[in-house]
Amino acid sequence: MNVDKKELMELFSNKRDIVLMVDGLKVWFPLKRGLSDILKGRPQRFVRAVDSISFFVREKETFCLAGESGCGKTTTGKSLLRLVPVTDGVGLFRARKETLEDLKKNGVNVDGEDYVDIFAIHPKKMKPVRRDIQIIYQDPYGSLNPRYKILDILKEPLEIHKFQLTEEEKLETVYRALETVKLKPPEDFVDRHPHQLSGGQRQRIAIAKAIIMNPKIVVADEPVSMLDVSIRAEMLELLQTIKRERGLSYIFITHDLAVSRYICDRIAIMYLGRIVEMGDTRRIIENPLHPYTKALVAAIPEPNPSNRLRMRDVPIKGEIPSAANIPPGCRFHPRCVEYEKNIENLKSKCPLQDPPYYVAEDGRLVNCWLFEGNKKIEKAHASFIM
Amino acid sequence: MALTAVLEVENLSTSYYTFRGMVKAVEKVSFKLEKEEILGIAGESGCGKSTLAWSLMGLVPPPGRVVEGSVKIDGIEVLNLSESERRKKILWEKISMIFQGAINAFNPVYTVGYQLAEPFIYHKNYSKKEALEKVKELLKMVGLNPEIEKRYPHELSGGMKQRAVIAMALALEPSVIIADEPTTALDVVIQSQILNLMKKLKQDKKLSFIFITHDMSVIAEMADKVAIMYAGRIVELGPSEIIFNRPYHPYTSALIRSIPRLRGPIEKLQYIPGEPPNLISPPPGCKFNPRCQYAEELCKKEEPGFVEVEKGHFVRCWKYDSGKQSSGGAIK
Amino acid sequence: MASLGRTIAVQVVSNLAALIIIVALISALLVFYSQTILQGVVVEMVQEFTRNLARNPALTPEQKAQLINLYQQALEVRFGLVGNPISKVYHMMINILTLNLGSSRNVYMGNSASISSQIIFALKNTVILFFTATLISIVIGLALGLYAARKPHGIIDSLLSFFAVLSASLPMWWVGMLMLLVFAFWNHWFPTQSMPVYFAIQQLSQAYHSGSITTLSYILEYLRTWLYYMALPLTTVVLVSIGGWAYIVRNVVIGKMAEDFVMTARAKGLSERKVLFGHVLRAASPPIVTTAALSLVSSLGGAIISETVFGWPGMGLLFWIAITNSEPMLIAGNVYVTVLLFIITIIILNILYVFLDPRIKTSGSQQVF
Amino acid sequence: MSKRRGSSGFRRFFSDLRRTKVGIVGLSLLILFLGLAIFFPLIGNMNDIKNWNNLQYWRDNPKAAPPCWAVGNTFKSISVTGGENTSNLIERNGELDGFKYISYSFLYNVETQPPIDVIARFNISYSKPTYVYITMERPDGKYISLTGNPESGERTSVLDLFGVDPNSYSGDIRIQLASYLNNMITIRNYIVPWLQSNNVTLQPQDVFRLTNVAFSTLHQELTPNIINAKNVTYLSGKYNVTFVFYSSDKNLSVALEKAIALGGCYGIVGTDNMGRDLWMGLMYGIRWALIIGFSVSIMSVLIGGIYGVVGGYFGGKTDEIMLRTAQVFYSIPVLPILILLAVIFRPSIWNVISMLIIFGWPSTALVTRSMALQIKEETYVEAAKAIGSSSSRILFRYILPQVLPYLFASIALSVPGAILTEASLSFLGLGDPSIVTWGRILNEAEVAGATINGYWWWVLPPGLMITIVGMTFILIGQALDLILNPKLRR
Repeated sequence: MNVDKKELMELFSNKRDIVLMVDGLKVWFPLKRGLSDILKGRPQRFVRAVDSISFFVREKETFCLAGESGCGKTTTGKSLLRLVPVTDGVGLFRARKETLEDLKKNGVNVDGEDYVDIFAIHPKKMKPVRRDIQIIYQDPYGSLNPRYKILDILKEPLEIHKFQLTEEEKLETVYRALETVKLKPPEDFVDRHPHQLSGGQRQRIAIAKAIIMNPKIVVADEPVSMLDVSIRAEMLELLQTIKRERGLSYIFITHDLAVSRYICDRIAIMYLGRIVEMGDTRRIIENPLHPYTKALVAAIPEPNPSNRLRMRDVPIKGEIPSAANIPPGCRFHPRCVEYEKNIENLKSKCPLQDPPYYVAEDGRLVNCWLFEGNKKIEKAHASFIM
Repeated sequence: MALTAVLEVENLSTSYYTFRGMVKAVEKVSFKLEKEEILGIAGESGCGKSTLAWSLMGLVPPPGRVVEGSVKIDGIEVLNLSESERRKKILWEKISMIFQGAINAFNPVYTVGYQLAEPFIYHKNYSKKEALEKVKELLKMVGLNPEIEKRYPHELSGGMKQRAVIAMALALEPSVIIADEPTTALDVVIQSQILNLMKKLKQDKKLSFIFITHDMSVIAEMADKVAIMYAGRIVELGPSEIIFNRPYHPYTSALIRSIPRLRGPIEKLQYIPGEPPNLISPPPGCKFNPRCQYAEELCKKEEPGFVEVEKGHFVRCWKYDSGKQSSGGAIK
Repeated sequence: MASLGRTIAVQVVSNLAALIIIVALISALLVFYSQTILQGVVVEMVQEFTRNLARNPALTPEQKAQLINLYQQALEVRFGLVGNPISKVYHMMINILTLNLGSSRNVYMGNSASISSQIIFALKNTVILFFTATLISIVIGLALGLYAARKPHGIIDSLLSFFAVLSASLPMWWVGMLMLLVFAFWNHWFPTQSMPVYFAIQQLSQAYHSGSITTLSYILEYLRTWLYYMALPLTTVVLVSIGGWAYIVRNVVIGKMAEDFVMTARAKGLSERKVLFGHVLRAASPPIVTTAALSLVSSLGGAIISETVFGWPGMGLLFWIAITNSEPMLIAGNVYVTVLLFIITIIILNILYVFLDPRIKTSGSQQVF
Repeated sequence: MSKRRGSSGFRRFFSDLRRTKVGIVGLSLLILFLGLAIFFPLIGNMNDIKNWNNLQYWRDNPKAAPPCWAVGNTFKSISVTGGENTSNLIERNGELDGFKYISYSFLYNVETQPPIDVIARFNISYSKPTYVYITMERPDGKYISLTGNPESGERTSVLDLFGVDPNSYSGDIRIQLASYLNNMITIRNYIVPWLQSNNVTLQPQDVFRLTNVAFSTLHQELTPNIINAKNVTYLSGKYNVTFVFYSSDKNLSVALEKAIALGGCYGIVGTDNMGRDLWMGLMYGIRWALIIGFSVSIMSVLIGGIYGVVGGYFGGKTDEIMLRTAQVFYSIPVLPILILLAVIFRPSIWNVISMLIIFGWPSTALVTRSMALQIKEETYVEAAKAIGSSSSRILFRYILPQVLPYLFASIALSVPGAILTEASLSFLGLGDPSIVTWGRILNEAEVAGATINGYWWWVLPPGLMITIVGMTFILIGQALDLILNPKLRR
């Protein structure tokens, strides 16, 4: 256990309101090497989908991961459930007591008395933890098994985790879950197949399935982006009521900053596998500091017809590079308008060194050399908890 | 100045004859498109906006068929032309289409250059060399490096493919260009660049667009006039200022108020209860009545007329159809 | 591009490995075969040898016994029955792979006993018959399939699907028997056996060389003879393979018709013909070419039974003759050549596939396998 | 609850199948064939099949005779058994100058064509020398004695005719008149004198020509040069062939087992050159065709299916190895190797079936592998992993149910191939000789040169049955393909 981890665990154990703290998470996918690469002895190249990020989630909090496609937000969400191989990183998670007991039973050394490092658990032994972390997918049509009836979809988690319930109790739990997601009367839906439901109804089933084992954290991967605008608001409201009633936390993944402004407490803007700005959602969107966030906010169209008469000025250049060859130094510098403006005093930093995390006035974190004067966070450490 | 209409659509209806029953995808749609104007057509999934686009070109994919109505482009009635006449004189010369970048609008086995050159070769019978020159110009015009004409579609990024599709649509400088969800599959930064490009091209080349999308913010970004579609019908049509600031139709106002905003106060988002309409057995009367908070007996029985409540602003709702009921003014 | 080279290399290696494994299988089978069957043949020949030896009074019994013994050993060596099985399999594999097949006991086809020349002779005939028949059925099938695909579920389409279903379950050799019955027996238009085509050709060339007929009539006569002997087998093969082939083309084309770029092409004002032949057919060409090449090459194996029924001197008949006359090396050579051609075609196809479908050139993932 | 899910799946499945036109045709044909296969003992008779190889059993049938419906004016077989009171049989017995005699007169009516043979089987027992006298009475009243006529003092012993011990014997005896008459001695002794007595001019070489037409000549109109007359006209009317057995043994007993006037045609589909009733062979062939077809296709599809799904799902090394082995199998020319194996091991039908399975599974494995690769990428599979389901649960509850409908279709589609290949092997004479299959019937037809002799009824039906059964399964397979989601199969 390296030094950092011990420090982290002390910090985590006395911050009782934090349910999950991730530090230095890396997810690198090895690239298939051509014959000639092996012969020339070139080093193994990686797609650095998630390139060392750290964040924490409090209880009952909706933490948002935002960014354009390919920025690594979904991979981050999925790595918590070990659906993708984690290359490096610590993930301290305050699981339920029964989960920790089950983990001890099948030979997992539980780090703290009420938490465990989920990235240290062998994927095969992850099963108990899966009760406490659930996921909702973006595509209502692809996330439910087409061959199952709704009853079987909702009963499956109970069967897999061998809840000691009689058939009636299971049916009762399924009915209660359906009522929570406002699919009333439950009897109408239980015997139907997914293809007999509308997009909105299917997404409610997905939510019901996620909360049926009342988890502590739900990773919501773009839950509303494939729904029509008119029913999207209803779904967001449903997610918020469930959070209040069940006291769970959301990791809300989206590319639509307007949605995150409406529903998320804290937000992390991601670019090419790295968090560039993290802090209070409203303050960041209303007054973005990092050049990329500025460009992102400027680019989003507003439902106000006067925009049609003028060009939308978006302070960014070129196109997003592939995650297989990430630019040196600050990964955003080739597209950064601020770097271009004062290239003189930045040319020794931006293209050469990766910027550290600075703390801005309102406590948010910015990963950009422009804020060199501010307080710096030494290690990519989660100790910067505000 | 009297704007000449490049496109007049009167009472257009298109239905799909599936083995499960007749689906009325587009029902009695009428609108005009002026020169150098962008008409935004917005509506949720299944409201018939794509079918409308294909019906304008007379190319409804089977089992669909245009049932009635007239489509005039530059005064020429398109629908009753013979197949070959429409192909030679109208398609791509008078009216062309910008496809959604995500779907493979390009044939994967041909180079991008060849597919852009096809309109010149078939319509203007240019030689391959002449067509290639024109293609290079087109690519420069949309901000692409002319060299990519040698490349294959799968080698282009989403943004580049979208620009190439725009270039293809502008090849013969048609009077009307239909853009069907052009930026839906793109990231927000690339989307803004593509929208800026379309605005610039509209001014430079004096183009008239029909811009189809489900995203109301993008409509606000582009459209001079907006038509809101629901269950195959235009429920409200008017200048975008009116539609966005004082919508008359209950569906339009609910739609506007369900869009989360990036700036300004965070109000509680309104949503529309119920499920989208089933087009095979639609409810009688106004199709929105099951989900409308102002629905009355009349709405459940008869379909309201398409009434011009003020200059260039039409609404299909009993609250404004003076024939039967008299309370005017926008819904707050 | 690098990964493309790697994929093709992997394919070539795996196909060659498949070839070697098959040759090993054949050799093992044939060695076992010679142990059991050929042993019997040797015993017969030795008995026959002893019988006509007994009639010759001049030899003493010891000399006779010695001669018989020598004769038996010579035979065993000749049939490769000597030595332990493993090394025999190994030697046979080497001989097959290097195509030094030696010669067969007597001449079955062509004019020399060397197995390679007989195989070449048979291959020539199979190519003449099956290659042309398959080509014809591909061309007709392509036209039929395309025509049916234009109007899915139309009359032509359902007729074609029915005919495809019918011909997919028709035993080719049975159709051959029917053809012989109708055209050879009842109205004698065609010969019942095609083997004598070579004698007719020989007489023809003698007549030509002796100057008794002009070159033009020689050529006409030459073609007429070939057609006369080949008509029945040719029509049988074409009849049986048209349906299946048209069905494959129809399915691939209908699949491509549903793609989005077809609507784009139509929107651009291209005529239905240009859309079909220009865009759809070109996009459908990779799978069609692959299936065409594979069926062409597998036809090189000749249809063993159909050729036997018609007596057409092709690879199939040669294989059957080799089986009935217990000629292990002839069997091995025949099967080996068929498999070799099949695998070479697969390798060529993998390379060809790259040029047909540009997406492979960059991603290098697609495999004909 | 979950049990019902399985069965409702199947019920929905077959209701879909009925909906498609193709499915209805295929399904009804399948039911017909299954019925014929299972209830064969009712419609055919089993001992025909048991004695298929025992040629004695068939000796009373006409050889290589076409079916009666197809041949217009041929003689229709008539047969009588002893004791049957029919106008075609007259039994007499009694004593005449010291000899006990028992006679059977067999009458048959001829319209345009005479019978090709008259066969009679008796059960006789005696302990003293016994003699036989055969005469034929023609409609024009003429008598021909075909053996020694006792009135003129010649006696033909049962030994000469039946080759049995003349002094005492008890058992069956059988005679075929045509083969008895068509030899030189009988012709010289009885036919030639009779012809000459009816002033028919006979040159020496005519006698030779008589050797294979003697029996039918007896039925011809008597004109001087009937031997080499161009068109033969037969005397129509009632013919009476009488068999008289006389012996000094008082308790001589002769019982007529059967007398047959053999027609030129037989049954529904005719007979082969051994006289076997092809209709029985065809009907029984259905049973073996279905057994072979089903066992090969079900086994090879299941093995291939599971192998492909497991390879596709787990990927990595297992998938790689699986792909290579499937490739090797796929590039083996199946027929030559099968023939080689059949020649070496002379297999029973069950070995042939297992060989077909060994060569059958790779094609299914390749398709199910690509399907598994596709399904594996679906979101709901990842969602299943997310809630902690094990690989086996994902395989059997998520992937297999999706692949299952395709497996049904490919079972149906691979049946014809299996039937065809087995038929081809038996056609080459390498099939299992102990069973009756269509391939074997066709093999015997080819060996007997049926095509060159024009025995269409022997060649056409078996091939037609292979085709129709094959077509049935392909129709069902196509129907299944129609109702499955085709996108998964690409």
